[in-house]
Formats: sequence, C-alpha cells, structure tokens
Amino acid sequence: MIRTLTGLIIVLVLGAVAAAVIPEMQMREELQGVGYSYVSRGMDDTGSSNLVTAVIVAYRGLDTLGEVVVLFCASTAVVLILTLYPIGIKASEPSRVVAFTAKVLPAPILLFGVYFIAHSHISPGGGFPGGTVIASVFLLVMLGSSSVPDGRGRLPAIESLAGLSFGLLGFWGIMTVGQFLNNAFLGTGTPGTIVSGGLIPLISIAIGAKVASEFSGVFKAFRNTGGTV
Amino acid sequence: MSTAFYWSIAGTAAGLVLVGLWGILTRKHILRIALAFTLADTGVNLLLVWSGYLPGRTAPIVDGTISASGITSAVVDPLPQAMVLTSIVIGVAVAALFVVVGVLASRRTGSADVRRMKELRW
Amino acid sequence: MIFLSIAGHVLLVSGGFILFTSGLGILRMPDVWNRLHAGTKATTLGSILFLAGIGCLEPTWIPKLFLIVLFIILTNPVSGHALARAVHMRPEEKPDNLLEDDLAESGFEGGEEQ
Amino acid sequence: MTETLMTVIVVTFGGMMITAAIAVLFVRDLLSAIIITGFVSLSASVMFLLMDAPDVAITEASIGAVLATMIFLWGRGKIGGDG
Amino acid sequence: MSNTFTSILFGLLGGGLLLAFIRLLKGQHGTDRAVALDTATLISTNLLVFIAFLEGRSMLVDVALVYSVLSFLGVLAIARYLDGGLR
Amino acid sequence: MKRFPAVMSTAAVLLCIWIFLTLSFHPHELVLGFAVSLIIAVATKGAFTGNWFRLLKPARLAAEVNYVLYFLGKMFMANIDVLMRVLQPVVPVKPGIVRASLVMNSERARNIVANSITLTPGTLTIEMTGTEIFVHWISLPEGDIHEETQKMVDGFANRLKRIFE
Repeated sequence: MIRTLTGLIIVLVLGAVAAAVIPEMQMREELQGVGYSYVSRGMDDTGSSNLVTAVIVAYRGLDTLGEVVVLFCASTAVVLILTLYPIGIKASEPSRVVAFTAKVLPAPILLFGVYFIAHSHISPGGGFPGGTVIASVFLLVMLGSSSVPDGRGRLPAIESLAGLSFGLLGFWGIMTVGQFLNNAFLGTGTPGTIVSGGLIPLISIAIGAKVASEFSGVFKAFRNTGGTV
Repeated sequence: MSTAFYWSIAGTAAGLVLVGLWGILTRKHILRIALAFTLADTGVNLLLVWSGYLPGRTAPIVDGTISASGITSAVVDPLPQAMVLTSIVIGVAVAALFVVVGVLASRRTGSADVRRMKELRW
Repeated sequence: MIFLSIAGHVLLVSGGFILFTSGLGILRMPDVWNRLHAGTKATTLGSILFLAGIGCLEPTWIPKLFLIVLFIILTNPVSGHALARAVHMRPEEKPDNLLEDDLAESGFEGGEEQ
Repeated sequence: MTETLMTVIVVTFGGMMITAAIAVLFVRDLLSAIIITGFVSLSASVMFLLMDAPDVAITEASIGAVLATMIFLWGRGKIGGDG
Repeated sequence: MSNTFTSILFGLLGGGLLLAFIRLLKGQHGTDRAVALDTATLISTNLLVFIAFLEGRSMLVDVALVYSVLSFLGVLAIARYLDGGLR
Repeated sequence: MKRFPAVMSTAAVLLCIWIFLTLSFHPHELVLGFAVSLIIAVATKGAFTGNWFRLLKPARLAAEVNYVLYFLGKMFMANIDVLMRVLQPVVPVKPGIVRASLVMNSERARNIVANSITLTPGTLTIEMTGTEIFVHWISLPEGDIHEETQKMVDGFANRLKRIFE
C-alpha cells in the first residue's frame, strides 16, 4: 500500500514536471545548430545519401565505436553469467512445418540482412538493423530444431574480427590523413550508387557483423542453458 | 489544430515514460519490472526522435524526390535519429542483462519477488 | 491509365474491407481456433489485394510489393499452424466445443514423434 | 497526408500504446504481458515511421518484435510465477 | 487519390486494428492474445505501406518488408514457447 | 556435388530477390548481388528452393499454373466463407478436428499441402505426422466427415503429385 502510494506520488510529481517542461520546447520551423550543419554539408563531406548513417558512421563514428564496446560488454556479461551458472531444461521438438520453414527461410532473410547492411548509405537500414536481422536468422534456426546449432568457436572469431576491423579502419584514417575514422580519403564517389561514401559501407559491414555475432552469442548461451528458445 | 498531432506524439511518449516508471516503482515480480523498463525505454526513444521532428518535412535520405540543393528546408533533423538508433540496441542489451541477473537472483532466493532479494539491496 | 487507377481503387477498398473483416473475426469468433481461421486466411488475402491495389497506383513499386506478398504467403500459414498446434499442447486453454477430436484420440502429445 | 488524418492516426496509435502499457502492468498472466509489450514495440515502430525516421523504425521493429520478446520469454520460462 | 477515399481506407484498416487490439486486451488466454498480435501486425504492415504510398517515397516500403518478416518470427517464437517449453 | 543444382537454383532465386530489392542494373550492384547470393546459397546448402531447374519443364509448368489457379480460387472462397460467418449476428461454428492420410515422398510437397490447407475454406492444419495430417474444421462438412476431409486433402495432393513426382 505504502509502496503504491509512494510510486504514485513520485510519478505524479514527474508528470507535473513533464507537463511543465515539454510545452516549453517550442516547435521548430527550421533546422538549427549542429543538425543544420550536418544536413547542409553531409552529402559533400561523406558522399552518403542517408544522412542518418552519415551521422552514425562518419560524424559520430567514435561514439559508435564506444557504443559497440558497451554492447560487447553487455553481451559478454550475459554469456559469462550463463556459463558460470548453468540452468537446464530440455527443449521440445518443433512441428514438421516449423522445422521445414526453419530450413527454407534463412536464405532470403539473410539476404535482407546483407541488403540492409550493404545499402546503409543509400536506403534506410545500416549496421544495427542489418545485424539484428541476421541474428534473428540464427534465432529462426534455433526455433526450428531442438538441438544447439554448431559454430562453436566461430562466433567469437567473427566478433573479434569485426571489432578489430572497425578499429583498424579508424587507424587507416590516421595513417593517411591524420584523423581517426576519417572516411573521405578513399574518395566519396557519386552519391546514390553502391560504391560511394568512402569508408561508410566497410564500417557498416563491421558494425553489422559485430551486432549479429553478439546477439547470436546471447541466444546460443540461452539455448545452452536449456529452456524454451 | 495544425500542431495537434505534434503534441499528441509528445504526450504519448511522456505517458509511456510515466507508466514505465510507475511500473518500476510499484510492481513486485522482477520480469514485470523489466517489462516496465522496456516501456520507459521506448517512451524515451520516442521523445528523443520527436525532439528532432519538424512537421511537414520528410525523411533525411536523399533520393529522386528531394533535391540536394534545397535539402536544408526539406528534411528532419538526423542527429536525434542517429542517437536513438544506437540507444535502442543498447536498450535491448541492457534488458537482456537485467533479465539474466533477475533469473539468477530469483534462483538464489527461490522467488521472483524483488522484496525478497536482499542481496540486491543497498 | 484510367483503367489502372480504377482497378487500384477497387482493389484497395476490397483489401481494406477484408482486413477489417479479419479484425472483426478475431473479436467475434467464439474460440481460439476459429479466431485463427479469421486471423490467417483473411489477413493473407486482404494483404494481397491491398498491396496489389497500391501496385496499380504506383507501378514502379511492384517488385518490392511482390516481395512483401511473397513473404506473407510463405510465413502467414506457418505462424497460424504453429499457434494452432500450441493451443492443442495446452490442455487448460483448449476450447471444449469440439464435436470431433481425432487428434486427442490418437494420443498424440507432441515431441515424441520423429 | 492531411493534418487531420495524421492527427487521427497518431491519436489512435498513441491511445493504443498507452492503454497497452497500462495493461502490461495490470494483466494477470506474465506471458500476456510479454505479448502486449511486443505490440507496444510494433506500434512504436509505426510512430517512428510517422515521424519520418525509417532507420529507427526498422531497428525498433527488428528488436522489439523478435529479440526483446525472445529474451523475456526465456526469462519467463526460467522463473515462472505471475506477479 | 481523393481525401474521402483515403479516410475510408484508414477507417477500414484502423478499425480492423482496433478490433484486434480489443481482443489483445480482452483475450482469455495467452494464445488468444498471440493470435490477436499476429493479426494486428499484419494489418499494421499494410498500414505502413499505405503511409509510404501517401508520402510518395518508395524507400519507406523497406520498413514494411522488415516488419512483415520479423513479426512472423516473433509470433513463431511465442508459439514455440507455448507448445511445450515448460514441460 | 550432389547439391549443385539446388545451390545454383537457390542462388538464381536470391539474385532475383536482390534485383527486386535494389531495382538497379548497375554492374556493381549485380556483381555484389551475385557474390552475396552465391555465398548465402552455399552456406544454407541450397535449402531455399531445392532444385528448381527440374520444375521448369513445359509439362510441369502447366501443372504448376493449374495448382496456383486452383489454390487462388480456393483461397478466395475461404475468405467469402469467413466473411459470411463473421457478419452474421450469431457466428455459426461446428468445430472439429479430423484425421486424413497424406502420403507423399517429398517433404517440400507435404509442407505445401499443409500450408495450402491452412489458407483454404474453413480448414486449418493442426498437426502433421509422417503419413497423416490433422485438420481443424471451422464447420464440419455434411455427410461422412472423414471422407470429405480426405477428398479435400487429395484435391491438393493429387495436383501437387503431378509437379513433384
């Protein structure tokens, strides 16, 4: 009772604060500040038609590197905890239709994932969504069987390789033009075609591989501890 | 009238955050708290994207429909979108950690009730 | 062109109506399996008609719309089947208005057959 | 898209999201709570598309629909009990 | 495309979505809610394509593509959970 | 290389999907798409399509068109059926689960039958074992239910046998 009351009071106070603060954010008519700068210069600087990808990979590339490290820490912690304290229940057999679908559908879904990663600079998508789509293929394979898929040892290798290549691509910029994660030194190409945007496609591939292998590792750890997945 | 939908998006987002916070504060089952955390996460993401939204404009991706010259008056702000994109992925990784720690804590105390998880108290 | 436009509008309205029917069926049907009937059949045909209508109005989008339709046809019956089987696996949630139940008589509980 | 129409869509989806969010906290069965959370994520994805953020919409759809649901289902299978 | 026509279509799709949503809230068991979620996501896929059509940008269709594929996976995961993970 | 035809047909279909996605015939796109689809086809061992080159013979093409038309007609009927039921004041249902035998060599064909049944009038596949299939009726048919169900299943199975066997 006291718990509900305290919660209600805190939430009401916060709601009042939100109701007071949010209308203060005037509706903007024009882009301002750093957003304006990114939009007006983004195409020329990076050669990427998708300005969101340009911000993630090029302008804020260092932040993204840090963010990938955070993701790595979280997934490593999950896998480590599950390996240290295994809890096991046996998984059940899937129906035949589901098992067959899990054999058939991975190919096109993988193709979608690769498409989103490879076209991150032209169309919506990018390393993060593409990586999660590929990880969900791993999930589909697991849903369609009662055993653990193999690939022991391959996932960590892919993960380390992807992280390493992200860093190395950054250092390539230092070597050539003295700037970490500079993406324009390769030439930006014609915006809107697949070979454009300098380093952006390569870094997207690295991010995608890293995200995919991390989430796949988490699911594999879930499966190894038994249960429903 | 012209900006009603603009403010209703903000209201939805703020409402989600508040509902999520209330759930975190008052629920007892640890997974229910994790679900409430996810809800609050979604609300915060909506609020962030909303802060970069300019009504009447289009997505910040250049193709045939918008010209490169008049782009600054045609697209929404890409910066909050980029931040939210990474925030979503981090959010689910944190939720996974939350659930795994919760499962282990409930194994140790024998119940999923957070009031009985004395080891997690400070 | 005028013909394509008219066809597109007709397809859109019929597709939208069938999708609406699926929602109605989900709400009105008496038990979970009958709800699944409305949920899988009506949404599949409704999506096909609706996306075909969009395709008539925007002919350059047809390839992508075709991919969406292909995926809906491939995936929708599978999820319906998986849910239907899951209901049978949970005795406490199984509807009790069946007039004939060969599956329960065959003693099949799932999981053991290879 | 006219503004009236946009308002109607946003209000519909927003209302559904908040109703569903409250339902997540109050529904008795934890499995139902997980399913309804999935619905909130998918609605959020539609909201992101309405706010002209297709990248975010794709990410939210892929993560909210599959990965988060899967993680919570795993936890539900391990813990049990509805509270 | 006239305004009235657009409103009618949105009414149909949104109405179906709302009905499925009511079932999602009301449903007696988890299975009923899973069925309602399946239907609601498919209707939303069509809604997404329609929004993309009204905005007139073909790239937004990609979102509907991902949405349809992955909502299927989510429902499949729930179904696999329901059909005997706990026994 | 027993799976070579399967891998190649999968790669061909995946390349088609790639072209549909990108809507571009730029050489770079084509080369990238070809490489990606080949890698995915090899990695998934060509499971997406199986060997489709065998299905392209003229005699089989006729059977395929026949099947698709039959299936589309049935699906349309299914929706009219569901619609009529839903719009009545009291929804008329007479549900039941009936067993029917389904003997086919190809796992692919069996799955197509199961999914087709799910999408056609008043029926929903609930379980499929090695030789049998269990069908849920929204409203049990008149007459002998087992005979009617068997007739419905065979309607699909016989048309598919002309394609796959």
